[in-house]
Amino acid sequence: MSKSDNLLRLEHVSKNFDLKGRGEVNAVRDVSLTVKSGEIVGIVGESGCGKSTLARLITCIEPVTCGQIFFDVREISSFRGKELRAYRKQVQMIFQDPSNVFSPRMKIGTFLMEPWRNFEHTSRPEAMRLAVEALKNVNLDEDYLKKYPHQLSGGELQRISIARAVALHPKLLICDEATSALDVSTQSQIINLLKDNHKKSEYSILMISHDLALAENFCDRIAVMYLGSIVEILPGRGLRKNARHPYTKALLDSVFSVHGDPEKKIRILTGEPPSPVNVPAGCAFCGRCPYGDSKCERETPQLKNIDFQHQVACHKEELPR
Amino acid sequence: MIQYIAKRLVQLIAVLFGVTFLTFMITQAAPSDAAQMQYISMGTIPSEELLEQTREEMGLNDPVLVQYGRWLWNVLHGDLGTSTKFSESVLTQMSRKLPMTIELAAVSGVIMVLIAFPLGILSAVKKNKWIDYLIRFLSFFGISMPNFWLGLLLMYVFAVRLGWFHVVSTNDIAGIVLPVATLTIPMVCTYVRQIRAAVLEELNSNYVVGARSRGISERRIIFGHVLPNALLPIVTLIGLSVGHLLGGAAIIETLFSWQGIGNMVVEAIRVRDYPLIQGYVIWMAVIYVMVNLLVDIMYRLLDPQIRLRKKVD
Amino acid sequence: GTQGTENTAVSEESSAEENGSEAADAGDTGEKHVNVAFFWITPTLDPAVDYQGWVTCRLGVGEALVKLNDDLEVEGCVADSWENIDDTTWEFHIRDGITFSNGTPVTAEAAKASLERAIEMNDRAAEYLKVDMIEADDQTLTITTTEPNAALLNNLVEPVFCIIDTTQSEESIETAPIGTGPYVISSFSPEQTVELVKNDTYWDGEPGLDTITVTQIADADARTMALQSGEVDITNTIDNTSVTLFTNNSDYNVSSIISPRVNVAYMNNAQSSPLHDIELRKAISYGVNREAYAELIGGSVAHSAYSDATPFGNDTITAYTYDPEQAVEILDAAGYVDVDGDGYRELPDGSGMNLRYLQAADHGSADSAILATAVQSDLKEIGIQVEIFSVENLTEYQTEGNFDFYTGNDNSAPTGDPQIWLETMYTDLGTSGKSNLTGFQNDRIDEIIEEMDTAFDPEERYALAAEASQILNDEAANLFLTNSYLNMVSVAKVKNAIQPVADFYFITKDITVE
Amino acid sequence: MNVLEFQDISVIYQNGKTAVHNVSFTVPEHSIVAVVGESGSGKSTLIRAAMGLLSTGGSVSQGRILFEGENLLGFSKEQIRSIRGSEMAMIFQDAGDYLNPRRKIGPQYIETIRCHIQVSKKEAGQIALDMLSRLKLADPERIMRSYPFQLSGGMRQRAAIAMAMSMHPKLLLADEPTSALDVTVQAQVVQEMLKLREDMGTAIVIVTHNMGVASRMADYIAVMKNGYLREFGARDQVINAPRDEYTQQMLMAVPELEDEQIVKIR
Amino acid sequence: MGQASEEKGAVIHRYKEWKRHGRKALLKPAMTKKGKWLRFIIFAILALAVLFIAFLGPVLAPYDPLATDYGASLSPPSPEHWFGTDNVGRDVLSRILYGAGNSFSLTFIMVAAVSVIGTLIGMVSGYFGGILDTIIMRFTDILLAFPDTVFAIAVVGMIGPGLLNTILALSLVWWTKYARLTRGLASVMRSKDFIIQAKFGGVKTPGILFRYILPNVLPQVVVTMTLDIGGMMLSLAGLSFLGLASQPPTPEWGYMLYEGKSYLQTAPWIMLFAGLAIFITVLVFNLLGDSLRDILDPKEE
Ligand SMILES: Nc1ncnc2c1ncn2[C@@H]1O[C@H](COP(=O)(O)OP(=O)(O)OP(=O)(O)O)[C@@H](O)[C@H]1O
Ligand SMILES: Nc1ncnc2c1ncn2[C@@H]1O[C@H](COP(=O)(O)OP(=O)(O)OP(=O)(O)O)[C@@H](O)[C@H]1O
Ligand SMILES: [Mg+2]
Ligand SMILES: [Mg+2]
Ligand code: NI
Repeated sequence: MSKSDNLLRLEHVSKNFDLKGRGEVNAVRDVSLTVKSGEIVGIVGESGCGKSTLARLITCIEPVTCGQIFFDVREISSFRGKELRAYRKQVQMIFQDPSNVFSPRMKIGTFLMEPWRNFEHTSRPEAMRLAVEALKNVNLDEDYLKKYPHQLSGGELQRISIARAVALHPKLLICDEATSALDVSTQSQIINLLKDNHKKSEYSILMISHDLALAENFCDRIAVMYLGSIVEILPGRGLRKNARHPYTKALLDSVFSVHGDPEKKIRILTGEPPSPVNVPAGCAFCGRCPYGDSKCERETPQLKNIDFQHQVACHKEELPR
Repeated sequence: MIQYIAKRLVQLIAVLFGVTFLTFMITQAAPSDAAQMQYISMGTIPSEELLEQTREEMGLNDPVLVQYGRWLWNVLHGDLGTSTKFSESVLTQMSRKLPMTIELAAVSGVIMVLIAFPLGILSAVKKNKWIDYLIRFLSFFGISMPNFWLGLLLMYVFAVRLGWFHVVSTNDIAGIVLPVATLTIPMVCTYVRQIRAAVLEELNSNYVVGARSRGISERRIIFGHVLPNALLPIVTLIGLSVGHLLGGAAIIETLFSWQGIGNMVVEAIRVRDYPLIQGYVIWMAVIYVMVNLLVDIMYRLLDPQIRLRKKVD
Repeated sequence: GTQGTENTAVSEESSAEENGSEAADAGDTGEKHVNVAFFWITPTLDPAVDYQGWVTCRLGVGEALVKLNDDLEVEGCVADSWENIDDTTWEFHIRDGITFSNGTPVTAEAAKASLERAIEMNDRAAEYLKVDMIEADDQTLTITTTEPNAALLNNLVEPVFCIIDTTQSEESIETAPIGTGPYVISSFSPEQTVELVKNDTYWDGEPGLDTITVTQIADADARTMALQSGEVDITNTIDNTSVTLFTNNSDYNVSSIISPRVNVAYMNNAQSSPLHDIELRKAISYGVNREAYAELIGGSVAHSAYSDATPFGNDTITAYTYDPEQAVEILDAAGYVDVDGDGYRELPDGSGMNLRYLQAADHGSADSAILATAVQSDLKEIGIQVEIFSVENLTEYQTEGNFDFYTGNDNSAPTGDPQIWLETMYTDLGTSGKSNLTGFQNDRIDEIIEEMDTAFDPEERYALAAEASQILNDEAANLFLTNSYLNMVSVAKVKNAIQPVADFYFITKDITVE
Repeated sequence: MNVLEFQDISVIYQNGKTAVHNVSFTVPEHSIVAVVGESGSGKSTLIRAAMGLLSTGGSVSQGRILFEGENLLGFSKEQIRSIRGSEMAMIFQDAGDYLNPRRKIGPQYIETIRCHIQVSKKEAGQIALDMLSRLKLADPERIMRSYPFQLSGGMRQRAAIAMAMSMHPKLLLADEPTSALDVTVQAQVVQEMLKLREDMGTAIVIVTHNMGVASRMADYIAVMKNGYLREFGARDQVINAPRDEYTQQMLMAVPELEDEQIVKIR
Repeated sequence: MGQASEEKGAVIHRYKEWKRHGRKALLKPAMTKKGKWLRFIIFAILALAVLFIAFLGPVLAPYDPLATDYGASLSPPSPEHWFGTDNVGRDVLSRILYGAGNSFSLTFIMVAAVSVIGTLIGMVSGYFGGILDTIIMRFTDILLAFPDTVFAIAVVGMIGPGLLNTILALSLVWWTKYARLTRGLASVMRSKDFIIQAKFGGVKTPGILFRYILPNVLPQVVVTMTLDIGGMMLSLAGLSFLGLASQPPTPEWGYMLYEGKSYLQTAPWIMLFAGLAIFITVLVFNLLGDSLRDILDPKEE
């Protein structure tokens, strides 16, 4: 395994939030995952399953409770000060709601120049020039430099975020539901922008989403999360065909297709995900799983390779497709 | 619940310790110590040796912590020391003044609630009608008025000119009307705005839209949903301001010669009666503790979200 | 008390037309009642403690062996006659048939017990009498002093020596001491109110009222307004400006006299202060316009440490008159000139001079503040810079000696005798020089005080006092500014509410209502 | 017969913004109409106008809204109140938000019922429980005893639907009832609503972002943009042969799973 | 302490604000933007007028505020002395005009000092959180529980009266208000996406504090400051009225009230005009702060 092969490697990463006397939230549980250079990896799962937390762990915004995260072979939890800043220069993030990402009282120009000014110590005029260029890169003109965030639409703001994120050529871009706050048409523009950009420069993308269809369209590999842990990692293409884990299947069944047959019976998964507070041992999905048995209740299934680029965490590997 | 109260009590006792320690330390920082004060209260200038001897007798040369410990020990045994001004035990002094302050606080509190609530609700419900504008306009006046000035004007008009009420505190209606009015007018003005805001906040929340969509009548919405919910912040605040009132409205009490604790502390400060000031601060700390506890309990009782959080998770 | 409440109700109804001076009527009962406001009621009423006796005495409850009349001369009271047997022996005859208000006869034995209790409990009492021994025989009380004490007779008027029934329990002495006065305490709430009823067995005739409610109103303005609102019928020590509200008003009686109190701006004679220089003090003495002050706050111009109300020698004393030119001359001559051109003079050595004037409010009266402001303003005229510090705890600053001036409104003859005052304020002699805060020192004054110990003839004492006064003036020891007025104001119904000169008296048997 | 009919409706807000421009469409009996469009296009405004629940400062500036042939805009406050909740009901995106957070579901439910029919509390409670069990909610008694925040989002939404349905209204207006829910739960709610129509014949107007949901549920689809109605038509026509350019664009932009895309291409 | 006390703390804080100024009507009439600005401009002009008078007081005053004239003491308002004279014959109008300067400069200094200190502490405490934050917040909790003036009085009582001490005492209580305000805002902002985003832009901690957090708390701080001018002025006047703050003969409004109190009946103009001066000023600044809030408060949007 050469260095350039694995850009990011998560090993048994867990994150608990202490609720001060009211238990612990097991937001991320024993997650192992790798992202190769240039690869686009999707993480899908329902709300509250720990996707954002995972992103925050990777970006050192929250410390891990246990486990290790390697970036280019270096363990990131020890990063402080300068190192941390250097790391963040290589790992950039795009957030779900663009309107939260901008300081309401800072002009777009200042916002855009920030990376050059801080990381490269570029002079103001030079940074300005680079900012204009970055704007062009996302199909916006330089008028935007003088505007305030509230004067722009969500789509425009998200483009500006992207412009800034890719400005210093990061190695990894994390998109935390980067499009879910936007309208479908804006969403597809942004996705296309990301795709184009990714083609041009060779960074990896960790794409967090709850939209399976979107992930399928965009990602090389997809990790499905349920209640803090990864239940299945499968190739991006042909989800319906490949899905093995009962939860992944249930997810796929819940998606309403625009062009699907309206008379088709809806197959629903009963119940709702349990609370992430003090998650018991055993398969987390067990309670809602049609195939769950006593073993599932007792033992936590581990991710196992079952195919090329395909891992499943389920005791019932032999289940029909 | 009981467990919770116990837990809070322990925390609050810690606060009490903190406050007493702080006061004790501030007193230490004062320019003259207890020995000097003793002579000063007798109107004499002691010689250095005499002072030193007295200090030794009074234990003022011990380490501060020892002194604090001793003082606290006494306090815990109900001995708050002797007021230098009145040469009388602080406890007696305070137990004499407290009922007066409590009386004033209670009457003012009740009257304030009785006036502020209807006005505040009216103002909110009639938002942007002329009555709302009037109430809010007047409330600005009440808030901007120096209350001692108001008190003097009231005193002049209603006691001196009209002779309806008393200038000096007495326990009857004629005596209490003016101090209560002076105290409540600014308070009512602030509360009216607060109640209005709280009610409006509730009125603007989604559950009101929800209730309307279910066809529930406006009256029911206001009296059955909005008011009880608006009560939580308001009741808390009222509890707190009663706490403040119990601390004594120093200026008003002084103005109306009301023999309460606020008046007492102003006088004590004038004459540097440290034991009395300390006694007062302890009283304030006790009020703080009580009010805090009450507010917390109230919160738990009134807000199911907090009361039941444990069960939810 | 119920009485007070009833009256209030009456006044409330009638107030619309008549401004409530009805209070004294006491409705249908025909009982004679008045409401009185004191500026001070003590936590207890035990006359032997601190200055609490003053309140007991003002209430008309306690009486001493002897009392002061309005010429500040000693008159008989519980004792009807006395004799100075020799330099150290005094013999008093207790009035025959006099009883405490509870009916117990006042014997010499009872008086002795009362005096001894006071001496034991109060340092001031011991100081005043210097008693060696007290003997009682039937109605004759003999006091022997340790040294000649010519001031003893006068000092016995001090309310600390109120004769009370010491057979009472200590607790009841605190709340309701039994004295021989015209009124008896029926209820007491500390620092608030005292209810009095008349003493039916009073030795000096029938008291004019049946019941009295005395309330503490500390603030002078509040007392004024309470009088106007009809809450009280009699009060005293209200500000001079407020008195104008009642004079020329037939609804009220005003009784106004010059008091033994003198408004003084004490000057720091000690080395630490620039005022150590007598030339500077003289210049300042010339620079203040006392006449204007007397006009401003009411009162008369003070000539010396002793008020015009006292019998000792004011007209013989040459005092300073307002003469700014003279002041300027003195200052120039002594080298106090304005070198830096800021309008204020510097010290002869060229360093800045900014005099600290400590001002403290006295019983809520504004007079001291007005005087301070006026002195400051006048001294500015002759180029002396004064900075005023309003302080509440004057004593603290005094003890530190950190002042140039401080205010005082002091009774220089509390017992109608000049000695005590001179001794405490102007000498460092013996143990008594406790309050000599200004660092004044003069050999002749020290001698005068010693002479006074044995000067049993009042005229002689007065002469000595006058001499001392002159010395204080010559030395420009302090700024004796004005003699205050004492006022007592009562509503028209009340008769004989006269302000006594000695201000530890207030309620007398003569006060009555129509 | 049409349950609801928008006739040339315009809505204007106090700040001068016209949020809905001349919108007309009808909701036939027993039908489901989905209103789709990008955010801010006036979807919520439109259905709130029908309920008379426009947020502060909003008013219908023109047009008529006919409910069973009668103009709602001409109703008195009391009239409109009495049909709200009984004849026409509404559910919102986050049901929890639209219930009083400090009162239990039960009392609020009972209160609603008793606002419309004269029954005792007990009877009302029974009606409520019936409705809840009818919607296959596990443990209806517990739901009645719970505060809104004690229930999960899906439960709350379904409880809200139950509340809305207990008077058997002719029309249910749903403002993004599934947007706040997880996909798996969303499927449950969609199914529930479809069943409602089948069982009770309630006409439903559902506002949604999700074209998939609209396509699955609706008989008719209304597409809005910037306050204008761009297209209104039967589901098959709008999905498969959109006439409006914007509709076409939008449908193109919706990502689809691979196997469904095949359908699309075909 | 859990959320209960956090929330309660917030409520208490709001209460304090209300109590001091009582203008926290969260929801204003739905005024148009223009109306809001108009209101603000009117009050701003009024406030400027008051300030103008305050700073030009010495020029406008017809007399020396310290010049005594015993002969003319306590003379009622007249063409020579518009507002009459006081007990030593000083011109009340001149004293009020000079006093404006004193009252204002004091109030401004105090408000400025207190807000800077409080904001800094609050920002740091809110952004970093942790034990320091806990301590600061408990401390402010306790201070919040004391009646403001009484606490200041108590502190003055212990360290001695005087203007400087009074300012110190008031500041000691008052900074907590700003600390609480900014702490609340900062601790919410801390986990906001835009702060995290700033880290991705390589901004260092001071940069985050001063370039990201500060500009966003500033409007609220400014509103509070404007409202505080009134509150502070009242508190100061209250302490002066108890004779604990200003020293004679400095013309200062609170002290003038204190001096004038004895002449309530014989020379009511002293109190009347001094009181009116305070009242009008406080009113103007309250209204200004209120209208400023309308403009700056994002809640309104
Ligand atoms: N700071 C925190 N303290 C306590 N619990 C937290 C904290 N942050 C997240 N959680 C909890 O951890 C779990 C995972 O949250 P996370 O935000 O990672 O979910 P998510 O998958 O991103 O959800 P969504 O799709 O809604 O964004 C949730 O139950 C959440 O409540
Ligand atoms: N109370 C209001 N005052 C002023 N403008 C409003 C108000 N409510 C909504 N608007 C405006 O009206 C327009 C339509 O809003 P509406 O909420 O109906 O859109 P929507 O289609 O429901 O959007 P979303 O999908 O985001 O819910 C928007 O531009 C909005 O800004
Ligand atoms: Mg997330
Ligand atoms: Mg909407
Ligand atoms: Ni399983």
